[in-house]
Amino acid sequence: MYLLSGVAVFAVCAYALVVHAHLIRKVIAINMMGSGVFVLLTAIARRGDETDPVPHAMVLTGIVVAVSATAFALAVVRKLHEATGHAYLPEEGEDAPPDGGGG
Amino acid sequence: MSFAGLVLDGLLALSLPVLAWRALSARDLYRAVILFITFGVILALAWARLGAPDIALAEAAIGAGITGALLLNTVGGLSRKNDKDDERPDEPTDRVGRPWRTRLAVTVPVTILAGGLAWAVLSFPAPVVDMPSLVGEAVAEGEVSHPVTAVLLDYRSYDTFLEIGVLLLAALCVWSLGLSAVRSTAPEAVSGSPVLAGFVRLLAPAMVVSGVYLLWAGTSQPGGAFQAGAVLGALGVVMVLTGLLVPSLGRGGVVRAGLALGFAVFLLVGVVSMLATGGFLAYPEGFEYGLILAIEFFLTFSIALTLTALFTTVPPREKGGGA
Amino acid sequence: MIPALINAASMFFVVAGAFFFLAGTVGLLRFPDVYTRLHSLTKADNTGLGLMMVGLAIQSGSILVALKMALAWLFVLVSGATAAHLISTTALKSGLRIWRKE
Amino acid sequence: MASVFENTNWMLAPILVPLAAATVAFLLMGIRGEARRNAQNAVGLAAALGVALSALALWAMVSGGGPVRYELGGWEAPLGINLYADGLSVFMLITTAIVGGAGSVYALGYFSGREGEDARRREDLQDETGSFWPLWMFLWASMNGMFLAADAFNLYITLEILGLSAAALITLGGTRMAFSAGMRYLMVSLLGSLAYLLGVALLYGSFGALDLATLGEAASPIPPVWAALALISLGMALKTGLFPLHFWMPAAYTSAPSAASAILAGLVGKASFYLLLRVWFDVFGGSAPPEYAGQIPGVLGAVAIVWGAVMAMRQTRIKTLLAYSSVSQMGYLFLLFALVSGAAPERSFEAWGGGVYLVLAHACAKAAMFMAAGVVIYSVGHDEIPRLRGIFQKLPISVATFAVGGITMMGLPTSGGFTAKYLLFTASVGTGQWWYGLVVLAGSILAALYLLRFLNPALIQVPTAKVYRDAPQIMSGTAFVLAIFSVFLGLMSAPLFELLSVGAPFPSGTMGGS
Repeated sequence: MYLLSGVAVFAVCAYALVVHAHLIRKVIAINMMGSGVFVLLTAIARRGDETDPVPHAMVLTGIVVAVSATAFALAVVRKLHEATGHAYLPEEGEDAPPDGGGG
Repeated sequence: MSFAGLVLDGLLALSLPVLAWRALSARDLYRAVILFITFGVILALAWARLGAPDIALAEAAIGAGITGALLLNTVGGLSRKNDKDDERPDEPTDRVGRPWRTRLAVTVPVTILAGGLAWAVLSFPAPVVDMPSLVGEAVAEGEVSHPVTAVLLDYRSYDTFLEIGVLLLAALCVWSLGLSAVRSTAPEAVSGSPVLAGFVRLLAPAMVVSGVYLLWAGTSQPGGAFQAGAVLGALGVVMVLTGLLVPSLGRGGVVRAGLALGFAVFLLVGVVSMLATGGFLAYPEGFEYGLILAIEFFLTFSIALTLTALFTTVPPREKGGGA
Repeated sequence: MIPALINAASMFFVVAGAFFFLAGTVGLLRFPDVYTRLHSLTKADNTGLGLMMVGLAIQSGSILVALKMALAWLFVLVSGATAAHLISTTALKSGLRIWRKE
Repeated sequence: MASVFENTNWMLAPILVPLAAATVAFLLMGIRGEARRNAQNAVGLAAALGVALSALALWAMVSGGGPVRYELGGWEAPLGINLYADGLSVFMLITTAIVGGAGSVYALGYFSGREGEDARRREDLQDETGSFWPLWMFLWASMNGMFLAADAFNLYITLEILGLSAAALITLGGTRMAFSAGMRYLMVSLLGSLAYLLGVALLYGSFGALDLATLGEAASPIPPVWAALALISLGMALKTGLFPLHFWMPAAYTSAPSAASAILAGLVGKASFYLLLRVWFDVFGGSAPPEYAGQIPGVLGAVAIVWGAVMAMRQTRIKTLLAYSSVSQMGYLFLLFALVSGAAPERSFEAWGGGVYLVLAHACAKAAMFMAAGVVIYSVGHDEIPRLRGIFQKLPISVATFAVGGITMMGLPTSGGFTAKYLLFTASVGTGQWWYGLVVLAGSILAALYLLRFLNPALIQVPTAKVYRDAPQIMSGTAFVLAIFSVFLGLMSAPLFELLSVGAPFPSGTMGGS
């Protein structure tokens, strides 16, 4: 059940990541995509008779990595906003395929 | 019990993707962030249900708490500049509504992705390696009885070592963008409120106590350096928000050293153990428990400090980026 | 006899708590402005939480657990009060009108 | 002496030395001015030396006794994390040691010159130059950590360190374009790592292990393994910049400070490519990818070769020209996936070895060319080709670096590019896929055309470009030496292929020493 939930979160956020232009939404989407993977890992840890601590350790590590990346991403968003007055990336015509992040 | 449990699990599992969708399609950025935080809290519940209290603690403090605060702070920072023109913070409305062809071009691959993944996770074979019993045997012989802590700081300590490197790197990355005075974007009513200040004065000692408890208990039950660091880091963020803590997070050597301390101690223990036993991070016999606790102590300190620093260090607003 | 009594008492408190939660939630959804919603959220829900905790504390049969729960409840009370104060102050300062019956 | 090199603790040196240097350089950021720069420079150079030394030690160890495994913390896999070094790992370490070493020396001149330039920007530049060394050291450690990792989750952490530090190096450029390019790269990189992590989760769900060797033994063609391979490939193709996922590349390489551009274009994309090689051939070599799967990266690579080259021809700035040239050259690397899945196993080592050799050759040549472009920007203030007519008169060494590096891009004899492309060509003919051979040839001709777009105006007699200040000699010198090195790489292939054959996924046959 949680296996599928994790997959669904990942897919929903992958869609949103591509469709939304605003960088804060992209940052939120990436964060929740990560959470989807973490849910999947925790659900995997639960399969046997005993709970497997290794995925738990992986998820803890992943959460710390995610907050680090988020902090930097948000700092760049502010820097970009300060320099350009908006918080989304310029579309570069053919250089930005619409499904650039389809997975 | 089991039926009620099943219903609860089903609701939680269902609400996660729904909340994710709601958060990402919310019209307003503030609403999106609030829904993101809600998502984090529900996630913490799901983890508690999945028998992962360590992760639930970390998620509540870091995933929902500090990440949420970072997001709110940024949204606040962006909207404050624009409040002359628009109430909503800088939303490129013209680009949110994409043409249906683009949406379709994204929907099709994502649907294939979701279908393929669902098929994949439903056809997991029986694992070849019985990891739980491998860990169980090692834990039975070792001095640290909580398996997650044993994995993090012993069997897979190299991962944790690099991960602390990531935290240090994040602080470095944010600082490389240039610095400004510490400033909270919280509304006046929050930063100047005597009621809140009183509350935080009440809260602070309790959080410090629970942080230290989490650290100390981590070797035998859920908890450990990450949870303790997260709780203390969250306290730091709250104290900065209320103006009780105004760290001079400039280029001060002390703060800098504090950020690097956890990583440096970890590195040092690794190298010393390499010289003593011939293996990197192979703790000498009998020193296992002591070394792990020592590493955890310094990690807690650096994690808490880094999380606070990530929150308080804001790129300068006045001068241009040098474009 | 006594276990049955304990069960009944704890059941009573939990159900009563649930009733307050329900009332609080209905209030949150139905009341017309921020101030009244805060009122239902903080007062009713905190009462509900307290009642539930009493019910569970009886069930747990351990003084230590009961004390921890009491402590948790106190923290929720204090933080709820602080948050309500902050939200209402901010709302007032930003010019949100107080709802009056027309 | 030999006994010193037999100590397997050498395996940690390429990771720990830059990490320690990063920590020290981070602490040194607290000092201001000249003292800080000198101290950081010393730390950076010492680390470069340490990495080079340990790469040599590992070369000796691996070619003497075969692949080496190291149990971190004394815990056996699959419970613990292992490091693993074979010929390919050491080859990649040597690549970072050469290009990274040159990049470090170049950075000495680049930043010392820039700090003196403009009093107004001094404060900003202090942050920029102060952050460069620790960021670059983290980046270096993460690449070396990847080349030595034998654990799927450990690879994820190194990928994240790589992505964060590379993105921060791009934003060091400090311009509007640098922020958006850095942001785009950060997003791409996070998405790529998440796809990879999801793949790892699927593998863990299937087999209960993270150790690559254990996974390789257990792997069988079942749905989760296919999904994992697809996700990992997608994530890494995104980070390597395979067509059509290269959209982040031109802006990223163009807007970073030139010292960082050289490192990014020379090395960073290759790290994710390395991971792809490992996963395809070492982990799933026996089981998962069906024959035709290799055609997907192969065809995309072939399209990238042509499309990148055509785009390069349309650029008017040196750095964007070089960036699109990278899109084209990275395409060559992906050809090997199509060529080794062919039915002729004796060709597989040729194709694989050719692709891997191009990693080194391209890293040296492209880094040298970005360094030369950095000298031009430093001296002239811009890199717009139409306004650089006759620049050879003023900056002969840098234009020569360009021409010499171009020899590798075109794949002319004695260059490393020649060896690599020759092997790819013979492999495509040998496996009966002659159309790939045609693309290899076409790519070389197109490379000549886009390089002439800059060299032609640069070499005319009447100079119009004005040089307003001289770049430090060390910058142009380093670039030139590196370019020359890439031209003679073709002559040094024997020992390197012997190294590559250690623990290679394919029998080397007669290639081992040819």
